[in-house]
Amino acid sequence: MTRVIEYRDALNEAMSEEMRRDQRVMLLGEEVAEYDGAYKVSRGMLEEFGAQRIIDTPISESGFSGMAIGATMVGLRPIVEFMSWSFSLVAADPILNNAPKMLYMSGGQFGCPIVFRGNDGAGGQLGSTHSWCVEGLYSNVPGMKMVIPAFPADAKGLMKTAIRDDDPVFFLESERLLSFKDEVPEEEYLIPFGQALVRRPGTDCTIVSFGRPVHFCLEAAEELAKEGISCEVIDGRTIRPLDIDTIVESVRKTNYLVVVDQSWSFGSPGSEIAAQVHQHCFDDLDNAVARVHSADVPTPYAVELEQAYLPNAHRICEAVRAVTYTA
Amino acid sequence: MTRVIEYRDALNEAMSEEMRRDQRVMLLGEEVAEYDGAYKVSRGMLEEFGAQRIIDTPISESGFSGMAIGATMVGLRPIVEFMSWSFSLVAADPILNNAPKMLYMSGGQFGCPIVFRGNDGAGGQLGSTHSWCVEGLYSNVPGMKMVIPAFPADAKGLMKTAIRDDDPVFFLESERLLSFKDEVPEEEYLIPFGQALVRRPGTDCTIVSFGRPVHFCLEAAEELAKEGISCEVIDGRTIRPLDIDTIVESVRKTNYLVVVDQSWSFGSPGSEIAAQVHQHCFDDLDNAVARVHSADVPTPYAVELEQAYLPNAHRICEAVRAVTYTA
Amino acid sequence: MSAAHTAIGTSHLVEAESSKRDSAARSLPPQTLLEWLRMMVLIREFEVRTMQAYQDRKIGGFCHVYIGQEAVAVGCTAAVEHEDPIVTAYRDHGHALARGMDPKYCMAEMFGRIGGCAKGKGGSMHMFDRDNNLFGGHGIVGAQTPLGAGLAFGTKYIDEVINGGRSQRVTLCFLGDGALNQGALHEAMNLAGLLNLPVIFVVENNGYSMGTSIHRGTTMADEITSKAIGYGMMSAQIDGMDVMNVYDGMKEVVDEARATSRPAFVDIRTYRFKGHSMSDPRKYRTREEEEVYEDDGPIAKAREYLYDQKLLDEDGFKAMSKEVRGQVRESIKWADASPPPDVAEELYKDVYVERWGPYNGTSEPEMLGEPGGNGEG
Amino acid sequence: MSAAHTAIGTSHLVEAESSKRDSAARSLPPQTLLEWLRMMVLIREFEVRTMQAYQDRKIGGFCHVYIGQEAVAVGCTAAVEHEDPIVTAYRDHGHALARGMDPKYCMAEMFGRIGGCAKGKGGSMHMFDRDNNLFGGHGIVGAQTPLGAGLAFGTKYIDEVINGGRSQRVTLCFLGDGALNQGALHEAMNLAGLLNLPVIFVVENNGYSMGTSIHRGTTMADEITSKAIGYGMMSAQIDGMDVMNVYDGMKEVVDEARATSRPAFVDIRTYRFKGHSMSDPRKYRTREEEEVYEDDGPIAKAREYLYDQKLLDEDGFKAMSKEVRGQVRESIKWADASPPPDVAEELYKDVYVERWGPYNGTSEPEMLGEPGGNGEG
Ligand SMILES: Cc1ncc(C[n+]2csc(CCOP(=O)(O)OP(=O)(O)O)c2C)c(N)n1
Ligand SMILES: Cc1ncc(C[n+]2csc(CCOP(=O)(O)OP(=O)(O)O)c2C)c(N)n1
Ligand SMILES: [Mg+2]
Ligand SMILES: [Mg+2]
Repeated sequence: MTRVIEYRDALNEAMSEEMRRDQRVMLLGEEVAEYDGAYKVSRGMLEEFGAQRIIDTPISESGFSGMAIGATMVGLRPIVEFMSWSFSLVAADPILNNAPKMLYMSGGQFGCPIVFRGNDGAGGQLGSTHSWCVEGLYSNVPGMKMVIPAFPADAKGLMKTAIRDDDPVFFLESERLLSFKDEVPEEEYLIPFGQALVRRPGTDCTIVSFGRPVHFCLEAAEELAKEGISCEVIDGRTIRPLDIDTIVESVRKTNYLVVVDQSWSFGSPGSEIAAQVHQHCFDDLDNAVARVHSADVPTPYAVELEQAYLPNAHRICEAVRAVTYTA
Repeated sequence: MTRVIEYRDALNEAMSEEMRRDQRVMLLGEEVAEYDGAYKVSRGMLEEFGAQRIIDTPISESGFSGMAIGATMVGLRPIVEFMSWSFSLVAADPILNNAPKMLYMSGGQFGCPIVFRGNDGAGGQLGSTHSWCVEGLYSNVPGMKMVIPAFPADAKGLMKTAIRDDDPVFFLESERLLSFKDEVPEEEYLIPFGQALVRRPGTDCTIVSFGRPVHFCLEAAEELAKEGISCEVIDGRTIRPLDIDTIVESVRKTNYLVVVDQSWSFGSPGSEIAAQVHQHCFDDLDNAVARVHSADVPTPYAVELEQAYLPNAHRICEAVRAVTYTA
Repeated sequence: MSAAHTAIGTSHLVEAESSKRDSAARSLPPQTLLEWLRMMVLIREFEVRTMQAYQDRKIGGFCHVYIGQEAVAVGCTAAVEHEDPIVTAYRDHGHALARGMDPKYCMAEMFGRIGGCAKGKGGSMHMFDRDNNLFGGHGIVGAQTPLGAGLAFGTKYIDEVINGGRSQRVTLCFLGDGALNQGALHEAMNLAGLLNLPVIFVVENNGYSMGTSIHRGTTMADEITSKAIGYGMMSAQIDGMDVMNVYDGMKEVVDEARATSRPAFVDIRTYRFKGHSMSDPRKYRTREEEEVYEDDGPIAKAREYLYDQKLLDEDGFKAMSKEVRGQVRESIKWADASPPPDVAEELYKDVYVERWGPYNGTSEPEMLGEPGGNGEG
Repeated sequence: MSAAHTAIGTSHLVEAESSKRDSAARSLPPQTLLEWLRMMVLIREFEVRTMQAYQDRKIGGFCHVYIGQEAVAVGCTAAVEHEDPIVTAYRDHGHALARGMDPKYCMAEMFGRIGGCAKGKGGSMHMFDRDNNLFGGHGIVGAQTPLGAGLAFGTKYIDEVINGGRSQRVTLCFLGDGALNQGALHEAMNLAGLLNLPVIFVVENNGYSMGTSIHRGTTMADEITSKAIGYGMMSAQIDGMDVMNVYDGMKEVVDEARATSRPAFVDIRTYRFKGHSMSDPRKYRTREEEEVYEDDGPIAKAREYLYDQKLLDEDGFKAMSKEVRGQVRESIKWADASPPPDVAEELYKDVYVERWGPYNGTSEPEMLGEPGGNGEG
């Protein structure tokens, strides 16, 4: 049975189900309890699980991230909400230097089953400091897994997997998708990490993306279909592990690839996919991989600048036309 | 006139010359004054410039980085030493969210002429938390420049440019190179950013690298020359701006490229160069770009593991042979 | 639920009483007090219109208004010189106006227009004004506190090392009570104490960080000046609902900081009358609590004093209000008329001081005259 | 240059005097005191051999020995139960041994051998021992302090929420005096205060962070317990050169923290006799200062007491020392014999709990029994 619910409620459902199943799971972060979450993702959870398991924290990202990591070492499985991943920079040390390395440094003694989650990427005109795509920054680091769901059903299934996963998971949501409604199964289900999904089959060009821009890709594919260009749109769903196989398989068929990645271009998931696909599909590609990113500048506030800054359907269409020599 | 001096002394000379020239320049960081720097890079500078310009700080990277950024806003031009870039993660917010964005956020009112410098990359068996290659992490961010010299003469000339530059510069040194001796001109000179250098000309395969691994590349080229493979070794010198032109020009000639980058592979400068070169040299490449990185695991302590983890001449040779189909 | 500050009923009143006896503010020319009132009215009116503009979708992003806290920015700004640097958090419109920014630049910034103080690139949270020594508007909680230490470091260095004199300027670094719990503040306070930096950490203690009352987020909530003890820093607590009181309290601290070149920590008790940002239903506090504060708001208080002293009458206040309304209306008109930044021109500009190209890496010393020279240019 | 702690001559002695009157340590079985001495001798001998091994290049990387501070780890560890978690910084060999790690695992770790406590992957700075509830060795200054709060959070949560009882365990979180200036500590202290976490922040105040004396790096250096005031946290200052004194002081604090489930902050005055790490010429302090401390070292002090009380004589001490030397020699032999980690086997292992593949994302509850269950497995 599915029903249509919001992305935020899919997240809520996943967390609540897992918290019912496993007492070791708890949620902490700024405003997650009494305020129901700054974006209402944890609505009602304080009521159901009480103040010992849904915990409001002060504005101390480094402190409470580190605290949650410490708690994993005696057996808990915390979910840490960053109101925005943009605020995780003050916690870069615990989340990058502690969580993903604890298992290795301790020679396998201490894993770190923790989920860090929150809004990633540009919201609406949030300006330079509040619009980070941390996948561009953090995906370089081994030892953690990175999830970036574009649809409510994935948000639920991937969140449940993240909570049960024994490794640290960076779960990247999007403020702009929280109110997005779509079908979500009522029952319990887990979506494995490292499995991309073909959202729209096509024959002429592959487009791969993650998170919110997947929707722009689908828009673009719709638009391009009218011009007779059939695009295969792949939703990567997880960045670490990266399901390069699904992408490669598609490129072997279409011979063209456009990567759409909302982070800055330099040393990003987008560059990684381009590099890997060239490696795997050297003889299959009929043109170099094209990439659509945010502009390589700090995020501007003014709406006109921000629109030009972000990836969008228009820019994706242009990239597809150019890469397939149909421009 | 040149003479042979250590990399650390080349840095010292550059900073000292600039401090003599411009009173707005000062140096701060842990142990930089009375201790002469944890790695003796600032030896003698306290004596020459006094305690108001060579400033020992507490272990407060976030605090003193932010403080130095604030000081730029009234006109100073600080040099901030991180004893190791590995310790800059606790300062990620000021160095990534403030310094590189101040000019943009303020609509051009406040630039941020600051140099952050220190040891980057693995030292000798420093383990998981002390061996960061922050170029893998930070090079994603626009608004700053990133410099990574491999030779003492470059260390001097690029440091002087960095100090005079009006933008924030991340200057990545290597603990393993500090005692490396080489010819360094005595006189003043500036080396422009964004100009890679062909360190060894060759015809069969291009190898590009940055910082310490450039030396491994030269070793490998020497080795490969004996096998009749002539490698062109390019020292990138700056990562932002990236001199892609020099790399492309070389690849157009050799038709093969190996990128050697000591950071982790995923979303790294290495992936970026691979992606860009495929873009620019789609018809010139006779094989996909090959990449040599540190292993995608936290840095191990044991010497055997660390050796296998890091890029080295042996692994570079293998990559060149494989990419040129001579393996 | 009780009022945000349990101590407000007592210690605040005591403060206010005592300050009545020997108030520096009272001995200022009446014109100055009238200007303060006018500035508070301006900020209030500006923010009311900001809220409307936000509802009308002329303003986007996060937007935090200053209503209720007017006396803090106005009193603090009055207590320092124009050359003294100011830096603050994202709730920054009040500081910008009090510091002398023309409301039209502030409004145009929020409208995302080229006429904004940052050409529309910064937005509501990032008001910068070089001419008025306002060093931003910073969005990451606590991030401005090391910057504040750095501004003080910089002015002191210029005065002492470059100009060879003694330290002359004092920096005001504003922060919310929520920022008390960011490590950056503590590092900044220790640095300021060690290096004798003339910076005043001014906590605009409105009792809440978003929906979290200070008691739920901060230890020693009733006595946050205790946080200064560990840094050997002087501190004060000031009633922030009375602009004259703010001025008096701050003047003392500023004078001391300037004379000694030492930092200070000030707990200014205030209240935000509206939500945290535009989308806050304020379920975390009672309407009664809000009324306690609003009835005794900073504007009413200053006005009553001026009435009492016969320095202003109702007609005068009406005229003042009308004039202010006109000014704010004009600023909106001006902002409306200002074009959006041109994408081709502005998107890639201001990323680097010089655009990349074959880059020769020389910077012309511009702010302090010739390098090595002595004068601040 | 004066001794590192200006106050040591006075307040430390006072402490020590008073503790002589009603010392918990004195009422312990003689065997316990002898074990403490033996452990201190073991740590000392272990570290002396560590330094040699470093000179011989058997140990690489950064290596920080504990010589001079032995009474701190031994006294503190004795004051808690084995189930009470301990976490510390990179100067961690003493804690590992005091916590019960066999010296051979500790030595093999530094030798980078598979027999090391972390299979040679961690090194000197990262001693972990799950069986002995030692949660690392952490290299980033201050990073272990939020972890310490988290360990306390975790044990409290397990005891209260999962097991439905009351909080039973107390966490010891050690830090150097240099870590006082990392923001993370302050965030952790505030969190611990707010959430009533039973964690004790134990400052091993040896007066220096690398070459920086505490007076040059930390405000209120003579009275760092003042840093706890702002968090409403109980605090104590303890002479760390006397193991019985450390035990007595810590026992009180630990009992209180356990009973109240509240955090505490302890300033233990100690001294590192050697350099910061292996390559430190110690120019920043005088040999006289070093002698002041060394003459009155923790081992000499404990030994004299036991001599005085006729619980030990010179022969006994010689025998003890000899036995310890043998044990350390054995540990070196063992470490030498342990093979290096196999590259093919170990380089890519322990990055993820399960290696990637088509990953099904289920984790078997292993530490606390069935999920949702009540028992700690
Ligand atoms: C590091 C960081 N974490 C979280 C946020 C989100 N945030 C913005 S304002 C705010 C509350 C701040 O409260 P306070 O400091 O008291 O200032 P006030 O809003 O009361 O003026 C929070 C949590 C942020 N901007 N930065
Ligand atoms: C964040 C960070 N900055 C710098 C360092 C380098 N460093 C290692 S130990 C140390 C001194 C620490 O002194 P203290 O905390 O007093 O401990 P002690 O060595 O005296 O035991 C420094 C600066 C580090 N490891 N982490
Ligand atoms: Mg507040
Ligand atoms: Mg110390």
